[in-house]
Amino acid sequence: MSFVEYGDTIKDGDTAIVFLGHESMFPVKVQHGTVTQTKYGVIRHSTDLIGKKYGSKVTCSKGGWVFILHPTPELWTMNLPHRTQILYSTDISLITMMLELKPGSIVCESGTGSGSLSHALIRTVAPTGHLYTVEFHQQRAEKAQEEFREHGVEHLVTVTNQDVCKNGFGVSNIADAVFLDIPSPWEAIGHAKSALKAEGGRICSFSPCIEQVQRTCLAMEEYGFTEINTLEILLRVYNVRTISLQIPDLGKAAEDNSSTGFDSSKPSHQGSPCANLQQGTVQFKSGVPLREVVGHTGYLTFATKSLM
Amino acid sequence: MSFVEYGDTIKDGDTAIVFLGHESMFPVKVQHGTVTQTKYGVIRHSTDLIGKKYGSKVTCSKGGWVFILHPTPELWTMNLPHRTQILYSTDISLITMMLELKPGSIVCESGTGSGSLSHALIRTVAPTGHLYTVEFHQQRAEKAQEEFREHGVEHLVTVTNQDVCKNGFGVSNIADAVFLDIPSPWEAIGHAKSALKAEGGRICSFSPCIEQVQRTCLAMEEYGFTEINTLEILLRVYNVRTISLQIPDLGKAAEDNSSTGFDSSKPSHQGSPCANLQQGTVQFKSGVPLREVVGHTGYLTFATKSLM
Amino acid sequence: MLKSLDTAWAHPLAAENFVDQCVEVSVRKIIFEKQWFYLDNAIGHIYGTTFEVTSGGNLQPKQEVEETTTETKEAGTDNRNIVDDGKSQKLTHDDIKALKDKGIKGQEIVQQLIENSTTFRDKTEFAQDKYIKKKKKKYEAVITIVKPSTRILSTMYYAREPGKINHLRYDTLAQMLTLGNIHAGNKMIVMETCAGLVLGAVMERMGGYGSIIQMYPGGGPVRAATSCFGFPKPFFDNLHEFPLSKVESLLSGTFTTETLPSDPEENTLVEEESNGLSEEKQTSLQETEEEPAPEAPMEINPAEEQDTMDINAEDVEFKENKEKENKENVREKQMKQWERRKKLKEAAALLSEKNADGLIVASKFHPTPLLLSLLEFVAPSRPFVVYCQYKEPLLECYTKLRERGGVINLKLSETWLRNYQVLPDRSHPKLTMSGGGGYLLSGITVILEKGKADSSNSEALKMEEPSSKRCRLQDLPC
Amino acid sequence: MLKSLDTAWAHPLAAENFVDQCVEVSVRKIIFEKQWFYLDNAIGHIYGTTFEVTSGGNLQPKQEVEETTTETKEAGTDNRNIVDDGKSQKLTHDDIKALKDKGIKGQEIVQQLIENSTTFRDKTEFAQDKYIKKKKKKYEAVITIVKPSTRILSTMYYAREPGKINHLRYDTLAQMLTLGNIHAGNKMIVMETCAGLVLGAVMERMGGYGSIIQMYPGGGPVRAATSCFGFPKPFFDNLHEFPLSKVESLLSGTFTTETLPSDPEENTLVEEESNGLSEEKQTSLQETEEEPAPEAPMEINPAEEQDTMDINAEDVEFKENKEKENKENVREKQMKQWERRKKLKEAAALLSEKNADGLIVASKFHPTPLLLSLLEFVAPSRPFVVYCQYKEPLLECYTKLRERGGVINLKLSETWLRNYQVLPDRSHPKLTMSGGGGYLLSGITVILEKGKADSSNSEALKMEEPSSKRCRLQDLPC
Repeated sequence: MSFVEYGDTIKDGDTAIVFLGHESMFPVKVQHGTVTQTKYGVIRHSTDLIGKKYGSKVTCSKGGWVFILHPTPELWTMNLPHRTQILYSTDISLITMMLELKPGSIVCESGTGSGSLSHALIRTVAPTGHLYTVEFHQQRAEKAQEEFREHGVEHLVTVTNQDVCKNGFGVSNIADAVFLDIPSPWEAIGHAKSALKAEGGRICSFSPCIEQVQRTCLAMEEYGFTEINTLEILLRVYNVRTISLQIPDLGKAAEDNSSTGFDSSKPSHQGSPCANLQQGTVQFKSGVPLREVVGHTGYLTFATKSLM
Repeated sequence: MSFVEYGDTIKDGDTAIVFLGHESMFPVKVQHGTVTQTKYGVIRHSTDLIGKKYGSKVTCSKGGWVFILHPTPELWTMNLPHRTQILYSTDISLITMMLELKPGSIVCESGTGSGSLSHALIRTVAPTGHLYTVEFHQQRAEKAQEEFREHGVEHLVTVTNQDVCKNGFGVSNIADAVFLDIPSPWEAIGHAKSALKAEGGRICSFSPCIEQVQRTCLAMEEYGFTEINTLEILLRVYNVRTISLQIPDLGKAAEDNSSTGFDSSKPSHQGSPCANLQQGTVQFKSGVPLREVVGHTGYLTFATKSLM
Repeated sequence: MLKSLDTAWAHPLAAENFVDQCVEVSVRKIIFEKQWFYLDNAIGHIYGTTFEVTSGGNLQPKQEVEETTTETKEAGTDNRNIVDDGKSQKLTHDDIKALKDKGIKGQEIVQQLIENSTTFRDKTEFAQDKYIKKKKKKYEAVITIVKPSTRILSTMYYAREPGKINHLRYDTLAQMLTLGNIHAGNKMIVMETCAGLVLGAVMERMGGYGSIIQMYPGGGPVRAATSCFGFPKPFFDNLHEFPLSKVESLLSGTFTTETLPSDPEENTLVEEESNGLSEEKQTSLQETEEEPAPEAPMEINPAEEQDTMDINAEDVEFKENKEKENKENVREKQMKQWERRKKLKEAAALLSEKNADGLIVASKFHPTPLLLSLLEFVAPSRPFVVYCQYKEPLLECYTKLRERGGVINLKLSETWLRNYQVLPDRSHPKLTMSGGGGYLLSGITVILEKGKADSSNSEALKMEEPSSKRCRLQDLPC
Repeated sequence: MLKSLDTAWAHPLAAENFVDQCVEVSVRKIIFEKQWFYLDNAIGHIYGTTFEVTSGGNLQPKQEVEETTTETKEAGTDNRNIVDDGKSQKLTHDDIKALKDKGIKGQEIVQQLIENSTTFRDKTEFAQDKYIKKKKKKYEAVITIVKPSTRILSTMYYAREPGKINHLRYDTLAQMLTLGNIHAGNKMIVMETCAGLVLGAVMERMGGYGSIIQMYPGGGPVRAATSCFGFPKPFFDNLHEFPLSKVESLLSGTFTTETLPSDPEENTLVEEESNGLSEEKQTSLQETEEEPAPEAPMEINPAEEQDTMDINAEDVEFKENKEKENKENVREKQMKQWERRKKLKEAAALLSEKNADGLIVASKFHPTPLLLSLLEFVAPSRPFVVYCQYKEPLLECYTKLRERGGVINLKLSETWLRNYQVLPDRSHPKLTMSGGGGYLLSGITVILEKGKADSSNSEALKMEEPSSKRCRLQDLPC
């Protein structure tokens, strides 16, 4: 296993995802002799995990069972330890595409944060690209470095502990793309420009507040970036439900009940293809939104380093 | 007819809506002896309109027909002559409710613009309330006054031609609610406050740009308004369509075609309640959005005049 | 001014979304979000007054709020120096409890928490504000008495009891009132199972002018939310009700008042109660879960949603009615029944004129049969609006109405609502938003030509509405 | 650097939404939005160079743009003094035509228009900018040559040819690539009818590492958009194709190469063409209008959408192929058929390993049968993503997949995308937005236990995925 290459079987040292049920999972470091507690009972790594295929159903000590999944950057994003506010896959997807990343791309990122985006970037630029990620918080930089090592992607990333606004990315004229998720991105635009290749490249800045975006756009224009474009993307998840709606009782029109063409007692809606009729109810499938959803993560401002 | 009272039959002097088809209509001033040209032919007011019931189908000279509708503020909004960017019913609805308007309310508005919101406000505060509307553009103020007269609501509205930022609404301690749709709403917050009743009231400011909202919120806070709340509402219209999707031809598994449980040639999806099957296609109804929709009208900032 | 028996609303001063947390206060003792207080001191103050809850549960008008935030404006520029070791707060739970027991005011407790936080000064301004808001909400007991209105009630119901109003979001209700051209002097038909909220909103917009016929399922109309508006008595003079179960017979001309919706009439009240109170249960049964709902990342604590509205005006009235009834003799019962028959006949007569100025539907029932029947009572050239929590039934309703004819300008729509935080240098859409506010189908009635009413083929469908497209194709007016 | 036979993209410098108006330029003479020009002068310049189109249709590298807006910064504060009488522009249509005929550059024409407008100075800054943008778009002939990429191609296709890609919006495509964990070294199954755009996006993300099996309906795979990416030749070495019509036989073990998808093979090419070119028509047939579409208040002019992409690489290739074929003799034909059989066998062998690292579906077909069959070829613990323009088929697909088992973490989703204008004092969301970008159903495969594969009752459904909720109810792990 590594985060950039699929493996078939679970091996000692792997990071695997224990899937307990819908949206309930956690990562586990697979180690000979170790046991992991779950609400369904204990998982013994030596006998229950190592050597099994990813995607297997594993029965825990109390008889309940879980699935063991191969890690992906997306599963990691859903399960990583939060050291900061993190970027989720919806934003990450748009960032990756709009920065035109692909195998071989050189990317600069700041800050590393909890490494949610970093893992996705590394996955996309592997095996021939590289990520330079800068984090001003020492503890976080070290933790990220440790995770990259555990996840088998150490060779694809360089973590630097410094202030990007003061000291930049530590590289110049090398990057195809730069990503900024810092409180004052406008202070780092100059450094971003010099990190990018001479022939140009793409930049993205993520900011929760519109004032940050306004300053950043001004700075980008000042530094000669073109195609400046601010986007916001929001995920809508729908739960698939079978809904039953009651047919109202409008009474009988004495002996005659055809006056409105809709007979409420005998279920016989030919014209209603979606009606699976029980007595007095109509059933249908619907994708219903959650009651409360994420209303904002941040604005994504993209731009192109111009040629001149 | 008036815009605040339904009438049954079309009368001389009425403003009626000629409905030609979906989203295609126009207003007409009913006058004895007048004729109106439509693409379906001529409508003669004396014989085709006057005395007929609202909601009637009227056959035009070339044999085509139209419906004649009673005017409402909402139909007016869809058909009025644009002298400015106008407010549409989606924003108007929220404004009316969040300002807590009802019969008897006294409302101040600026600017009058094309009168789209004005008509809706008058409808809601009638028969005992009043609208004070201020418009700095003389031509527009006069045109609005003329429309109010034609629409039978003259007694419910006072139009003033002045600059609300300099001269205010011309009334004080009288209003239950104030609405602002001007380029610099923050310059009118003081005037809005003095127009509102001593015991308090509600205010709303509509602005397309966030910078206007920022300044307005600061001004509202400065003037002691509370419950400052900025909202944005967007309308999504769905077209009802019958969609046919082809069942892909996955070929026959020799003699045996039950391997996947989904038989593509014989239509027999018991588990698919929405499938009205023709040969090789699945049909269902769907509410499909338009390809391009209105993405932004403006921000609505509401606040309450505080007691102290 | 707040009088002794007014219906008013109290809410903790939870900063931005003010109205989401109101609780009805028409009785004297209130329990709300684990706090209790007496309302006696509030009477005589004008609406909008803010009170602090003292340790004894009494209300005390609040002094001008000192801005805690402005006092402590020493903020870090970022959070690089913050090490999260879970030890940043020096006050223990016991310390805080001791402060509370001593009767220290919430505002002071929050101040002490700030002073005893080792990381507060290093936090960014943004993080400081977040911290203060959180603590304020937890420790400060501040309520404001506000006057009930559609705005207050619909936002409160949507935030706290969405199941009781079929998840009708307040901006969707706002659309209904406008699309329905609700105004003074209208004769409206209202069919709702939203605890009477929609009825109340319509009544507010009509201001006592005109008349309303409320259609109801079961034994009697539900008006729990309607009663919260505090409408003056005359508003109810022209409010009528008519049972859904009599609609078909009224339309076919076989209507009689021989059988009342459900007799003996005691059932009316019992059912009324069960309609109101068991609605939550019915609604939750309505959805069969295909899969446990994924939890939204920032879902509000469900435990906090429960402790609300346990005491309401309806309950009190109901008990009073019941006691009275027990004392009533047979003659009074007959008298009442005669009264009900008379009112039923009046409502039937109003409907039979078939000249209503509009129809508003917002119910848990399938909308199609309701629309097909109730539109018969509406005059031509009048708007109608149907709300449904789901889109699918309205797709069907749309199709059926097109087949029926006599309606134009049909529109299926939804609104998206975004709330914004607007603060200097920290403006952005709110981090959570409503997942959905439901769907509306609206249209305008026109004269339905006889002979075509029964034909439901696509021929008639096309004829019913002139199509500008078709004409363009032929290049000649049809 | 742009070489003679590169595929590159030209677009008029239409300010903000840069990439929406690209047109393919792999041939020399281009007609785009009523302008024509020759590309000869562009060759040798680096990607990103902006050119002006001269009166002769030649390209000329553009000088640093002088900001027209900054020169004329004299603006009214509001528009109170503007009387709209339709006479504000002193230049007549004939005047403008004369300027053009004289070979005056667009930029100068715009400047003259401003100077001859009597109301320009009184307009607000906002209105002035709007005016300049409109005129610039009309009179300035500026194009930039950009390098093709998924970003460029997907935004362009969505803006100009949404029917060809089943209205798959670019941000939705971005989600697919991430949810599918597409990366170098994968073995992917791709089933799309999006002109090859989705295939191209997957190939770009795999960078030539790993292998792809493209499933295709009809006579052959469509790769019109794929060819626009300008991938190096080796990228195609591990790109395989397999006909959908052979899937069931492959799964049941009765697969042979006796009959090729459609022989004689000439049909392959003819069908390929018709698949590509008649797709637009098929899509429009797909929807039956219930009612003429209400026109969006700001709908773009449909006439402007037509003049695009009339010349493309596929066409040229196709003609070349056809000419060659006519010259081929029988032996060559047999040779080719043998070659095709060999390739088909290779693809079949790859699928039969049933160890694909993922499945991407984005087609005009009903997704359920595709998923139920193609998932058989995917290894356990691998992601799959299905796109559909409509929500309803994915609801059904979700249900069927739950019944089938062997999949977890099923998620039905959609993304909303908002574009912003960020300008000093004039920031707001763009005034128009996309109505919808389609829906995605994603999930992860797990080992499907034998014996349960055929049971489709709800018992099995519940057993397939452990439910944390059920366990909480029982208060004991199951």
